Amino acid sequence: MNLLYTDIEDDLRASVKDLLTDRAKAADVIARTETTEPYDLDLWRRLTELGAVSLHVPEELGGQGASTREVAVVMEELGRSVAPVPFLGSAVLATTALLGCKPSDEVRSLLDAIGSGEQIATLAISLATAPGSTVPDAIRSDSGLSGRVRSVADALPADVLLVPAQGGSGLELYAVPVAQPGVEVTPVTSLDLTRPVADVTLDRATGTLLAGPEAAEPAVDGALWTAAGLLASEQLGIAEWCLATTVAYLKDRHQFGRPVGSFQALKHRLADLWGDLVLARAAARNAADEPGQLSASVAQALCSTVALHAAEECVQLHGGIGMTWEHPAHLYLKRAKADSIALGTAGRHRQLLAPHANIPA
Amino acid sequence: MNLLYTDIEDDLRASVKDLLTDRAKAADVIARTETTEPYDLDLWRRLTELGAVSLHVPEELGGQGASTREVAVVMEELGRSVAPVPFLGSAVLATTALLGCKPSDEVRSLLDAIGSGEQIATLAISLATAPGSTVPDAIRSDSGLSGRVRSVADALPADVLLVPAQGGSGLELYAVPVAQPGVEVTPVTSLDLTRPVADVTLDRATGTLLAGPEAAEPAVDGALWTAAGLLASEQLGIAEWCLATTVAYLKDRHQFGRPVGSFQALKHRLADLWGDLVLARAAARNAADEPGQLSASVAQALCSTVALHAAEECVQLHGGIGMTWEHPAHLYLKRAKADSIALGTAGRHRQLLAPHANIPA
Amino acid sequence: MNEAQLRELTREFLAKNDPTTMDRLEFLRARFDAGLAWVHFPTGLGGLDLPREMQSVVDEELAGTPDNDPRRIGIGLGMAAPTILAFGTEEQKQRYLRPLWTGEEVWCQLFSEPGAGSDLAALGTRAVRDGDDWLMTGQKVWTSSAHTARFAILVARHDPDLPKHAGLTYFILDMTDPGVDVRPLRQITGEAEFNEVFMDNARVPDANRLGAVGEGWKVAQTTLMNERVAIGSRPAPRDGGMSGVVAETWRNHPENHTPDLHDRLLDLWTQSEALRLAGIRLRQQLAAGAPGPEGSAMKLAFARLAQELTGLEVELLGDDGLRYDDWTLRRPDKVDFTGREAGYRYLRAKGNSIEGGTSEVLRNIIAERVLGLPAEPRTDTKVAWKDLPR
Amino acid sequence: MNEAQLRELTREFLAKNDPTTMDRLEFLRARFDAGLAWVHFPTGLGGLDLPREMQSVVDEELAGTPDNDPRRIGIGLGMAAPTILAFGTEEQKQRYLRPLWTGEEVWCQLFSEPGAGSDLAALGTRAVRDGDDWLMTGQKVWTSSAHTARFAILVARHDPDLPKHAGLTYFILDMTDPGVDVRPLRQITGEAEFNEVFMDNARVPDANRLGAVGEGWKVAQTTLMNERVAIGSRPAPRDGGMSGVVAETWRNHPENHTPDLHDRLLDLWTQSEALRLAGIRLRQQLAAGAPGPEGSAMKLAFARLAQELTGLEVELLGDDGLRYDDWTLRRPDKVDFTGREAGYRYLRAKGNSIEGGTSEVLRNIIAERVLGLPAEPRTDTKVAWKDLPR
Repeated sequence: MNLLYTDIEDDLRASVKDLLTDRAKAADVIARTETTEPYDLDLWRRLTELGAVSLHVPEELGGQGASTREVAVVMEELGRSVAPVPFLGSAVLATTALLGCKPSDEVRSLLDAIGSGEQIATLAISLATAPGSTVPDAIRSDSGLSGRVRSVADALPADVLLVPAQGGSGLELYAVPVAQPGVEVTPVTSLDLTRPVADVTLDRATGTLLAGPEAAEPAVDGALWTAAGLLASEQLGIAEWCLATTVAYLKDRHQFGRPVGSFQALKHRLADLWGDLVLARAAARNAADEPGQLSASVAQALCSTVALHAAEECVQLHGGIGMTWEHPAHLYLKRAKADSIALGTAGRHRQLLAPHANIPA
Repeated sequence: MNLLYTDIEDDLRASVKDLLTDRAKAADVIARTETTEPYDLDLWRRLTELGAVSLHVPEELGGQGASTREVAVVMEELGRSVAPVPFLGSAVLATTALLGCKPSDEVRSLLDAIGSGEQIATLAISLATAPGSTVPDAIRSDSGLSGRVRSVADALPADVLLVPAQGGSGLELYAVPVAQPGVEVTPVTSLDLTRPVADVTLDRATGTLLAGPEAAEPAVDGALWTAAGLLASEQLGIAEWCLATTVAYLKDRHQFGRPVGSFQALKHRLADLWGDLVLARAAARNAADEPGQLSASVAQALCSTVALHAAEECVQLHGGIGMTWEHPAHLYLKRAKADSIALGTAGRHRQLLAPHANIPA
Repeated sequence: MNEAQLRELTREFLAKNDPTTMDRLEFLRARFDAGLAWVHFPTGLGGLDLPREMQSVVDEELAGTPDNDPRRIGIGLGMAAPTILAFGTEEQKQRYLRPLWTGEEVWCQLFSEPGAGSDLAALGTRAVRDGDDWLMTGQKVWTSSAHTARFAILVARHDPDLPKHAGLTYFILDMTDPGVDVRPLRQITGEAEFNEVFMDNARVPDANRLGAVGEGWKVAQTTLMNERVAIGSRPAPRDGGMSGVVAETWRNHPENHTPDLHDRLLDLWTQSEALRLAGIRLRQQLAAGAPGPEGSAMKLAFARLAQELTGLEVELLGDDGLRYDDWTLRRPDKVDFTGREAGYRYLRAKGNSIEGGTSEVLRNIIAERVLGLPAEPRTDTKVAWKDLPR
Repeated sequence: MNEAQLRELTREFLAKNDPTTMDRLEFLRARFDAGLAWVHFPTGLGGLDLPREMQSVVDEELAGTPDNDPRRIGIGLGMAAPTILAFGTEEQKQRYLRPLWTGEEVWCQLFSEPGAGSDLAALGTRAVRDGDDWLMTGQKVWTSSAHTARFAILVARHDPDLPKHAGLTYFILDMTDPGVDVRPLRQITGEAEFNEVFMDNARVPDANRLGAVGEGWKVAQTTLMNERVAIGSRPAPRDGGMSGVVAETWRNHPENHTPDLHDRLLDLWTQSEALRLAGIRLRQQLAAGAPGPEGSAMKLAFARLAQELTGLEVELLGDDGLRYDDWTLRRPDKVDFTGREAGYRYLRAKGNSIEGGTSEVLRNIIAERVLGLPAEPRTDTKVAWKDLPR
């Protein structure tokens, strides 16, 4: 078990951070949210050039041969910048689901295309789905793929959807190109401005079978577990931004002739928040280092709450300015709130921990 | 609905407060806890002389003809002083159970004896019992009363036990004199030093039937509901003492050349506590004014938590001194903790509120 | 005048002024002139010098008649009017109170500034004397109704060399002055309930000064005290507030029920019920002539519960909680928690612990004024305003 | 010396000193003399001038041999020893460290006073020079082991006319001095883990001064820093701490399970697991030579979780939660959370947020030293101690 950051991870973080500092400035991110291009695909291309989009893909499958530890570092930085890129959908959910399939030619070529940025993919499942539950079967595969999935993350810029569909003898997983008449991706006005969800409707769409009943369910559920564990790192990044930004503001802002940050009640709240972050960081690193149900649920139950609390404190302690559209705090609040629903709420994950903790209801 | 205190109630409070200020000084209360006489029966006699022990007993049954509103005022003051008297057992639980029975000669003479202080009574049921649940049937009435009840409040000084017992055709309620071979009241080392519990063992004891199957269950359950509602006023008194004592201490105590009470983090915690008390007072008064399941559960769910939180803050904000045996804070902590279990925890009462709030599980 | 007499008077008024045939505004003006606008105001200024509680008699009798849309003109009614009454000259009272009450002239409040929020007395908008006038220059923020207002109550600094509280003066500003520029201030909800107001040598006749030069802080205290009262004493039926809204969402989404949400919702419902009871109790105290400081506790609890309840609602919605109804920049007249969806309620409720005094400042006030805890050492009250660190 | 060489040395020592035949104390003395007591101490003082981490090699090799009962002499090992090492004269080091480590001489710490808890530098115990000696007069409190201790580390005020931090000097006090009176201090648990210590002209030779006159605050900082490190870095297996105890109680009482207790327990279990992981992470940081301030967060979380878990346990016990095991005034050698019942754990845990620095002081430290937030205005650091308000 290694809960620290390796030198390689520090280097990776530095590259990603450089890029984001340069290309995902708060004012630009806010401005983009109301344009017709909510995703920054140019930034996405640059991330793929860094190799950041295929980190936990083995080298023999064309990836970087790293692990979820490195993916987590990227997630932290993306959380810290709330950059509008389809990382969760394409590099985490879709990629991990593909890694759970038999490495057929289709799987290999899709992994290649995703990692290179040539194609963007996502898993066509509601972002609110908790791992460990039965994979929803909104789509059926008899006579073409048909059905509707709501609130899919990163579907808007996707070229390919990985669609779990109910077939005659169980769940199947298909790769479905978006550019066909039977596929409709409807934008949804989303709480999270920088990772909007979309609804996916399939009407006798065609797709390539990636996994049959024996492999589809574990591939999809495994992707959800991995994503839940990694989401904790994004939440850590969000919380760190919120704490750092609030501390900086309170050092600078004066009221009553003193820096506001010298008022003890606020100091204690920030100290508590910092303390929460110490625990959250350990939990998030553990989920990245030893991916699994226990580590993911501990990390989600904790980091989900800590990120939301940090964002709420950030807004409150900024006073009026934190309530404005022009200050970026709201982007983090909205992301943190959406993340607290994504891939299982903290309450669901606590319930999922009951058997691990041997604490039956 | 009147949530204020009437002039009559203010007068009653003043008399009780005078008495308690005089006869229940903290150091004496602490000293008594480890003697062989944990109850102050002389103080009890004086309370009966004030008429404080038969307040909600109608005049035609020899009582003061007041209501639970006045009982609640006495509970507040007893909470504020943690005086070791059997008020909850004798004046609330036993008296209310008797008021729920048909006013037979036995019932009338028991009410007389309790109100005058000639006899002390309690309801032989675990103090941890929540109202609204099935009354436990630990005692059976075939061939004498036999069985065992654990953790009975105010059983130690009791002359008479009101015993719910399972008879052939349902629950019955008996008056059982303690002074007989078949009754054993075993002292229990209790968390609450000023209202210790005791275990009651009956072995073919004799008693007078007060209510048969048609009336016993509602009489006992009604007593539990009333007691739960009134306990909220005791909890209010506890919380008020804890806040006032902490505020006074922090004004006086200096650290870093300043009164500790000028430190903002502590000020904010005390302000929040005061805010909790505003809500708790409204809820407790409502339970006293309109006794019932809804008002009692709201009051218990709230005041139970507020009193415990106030006592915990009191100990913490007194620093080291609050951790000592010689400072009375621990008496309030222990009472508040025991009260948080007594007559249903806050969590149980929240569940009991679900149908009233139309919030099904 | 006793209650029965007031009731009689009101009925006579209604007999003479038939709202079904009369022009709405004429009816309101007549009501004002009859002293039935706010009976606790002086006779001749819309009132009858009666106790405030007796207003309910009038309101009962006039129920169903055209009203002055109090939510639209809340700042005028709740803040400007009591201040003008307390500090205005006779001319000011005669000029402003009637159209204020009838709603013909909307008022707004120019207090907060980007650099002076909780620390209102630090404000920097300058008032420079120019003959019989004053010239105002500065920036105000969080101004609701500024875009519909005809007048503003304004606190400005007439002397930066005095200590912060001493250098303030209070004015009535004509919002149509060319030196006034109102810009929408967009919030995290997407809409712009509030405005920023920029003043560049906006002109105010000295006759529109409220209170003496240098008395601005004292006058502003009167205004703010009335704001707190207004917020703290709202009545509500059980489940009439946010707890009812969220309980309804709960009932509509059984598929998302979990034990933890159930317990949290019941907890918040219980606290909301206690808050409602505390409101009833406070109104009973007021009726008994024994007002207390409980309104501050209620504002704290209201903000906290609104935030926790709406947060729970969004979480409870799961899939739907990821959605939002509308980010369009709109300029609503009034806040509407129930006309929008859960995400809006959640975001808007964040303002509840900031607007009308932050929860942090409220805790200071409770600690010092209610509990009597000692103030923190102050370093900013004796020095000239211009020398303060900022 | 590398790891392998140290392991070899330890094995040689063990070959020469057979603990199964040797007197326990003789064995410990020999171990000290061999430099295997604390390898990061200097050669000749029980150590070998090695990095602290290498102690684990020795401990592995000597596992199962008689130890010095570290919990009984924790204050000596954790606080007195590093301070003596840092500030002691050669004579002091030679005289005190060996019997301290072997446990022949128990140490206690005389810092806190009734009037100086969080504000340690305000302490008032007087040290008055008397020829080659000092005479100590004052009252100390919260002293564990005072009744078993031979020596105490003591901070006292040699000059009340200096500002509070400047007037302090640090001493070693012989607890058998007739001027020293130790009285048990009973806690809310019923027992007396701690003592009050009264000094009435207790005599300390100037040779037992640690550090220069007036350097007491600086020396005390060294002591306290070591206390914080000691508390923050305890290792624990999953469920090895309070969460495991309470989870076991949960499993044993299915009759009292409710949804709210279940969710709360799972929440506390989760946080405890994260705290355990944070401990592992902190030890990895230390091993990597990059210590951080995370120990403070862990102490805060430890106290909070211990309190919430034990509070939940008592509630969960229902009927049994109304009971207590024993109120007798006892004088335990060490705290034992698991040897007692739930009520004891609940009450004892209240001390976790007070002892070793209150949670409030810890939050100040985190805010200022970790987050770099500005200090509050101070009024007590420049004036003479005797003129401070108290």
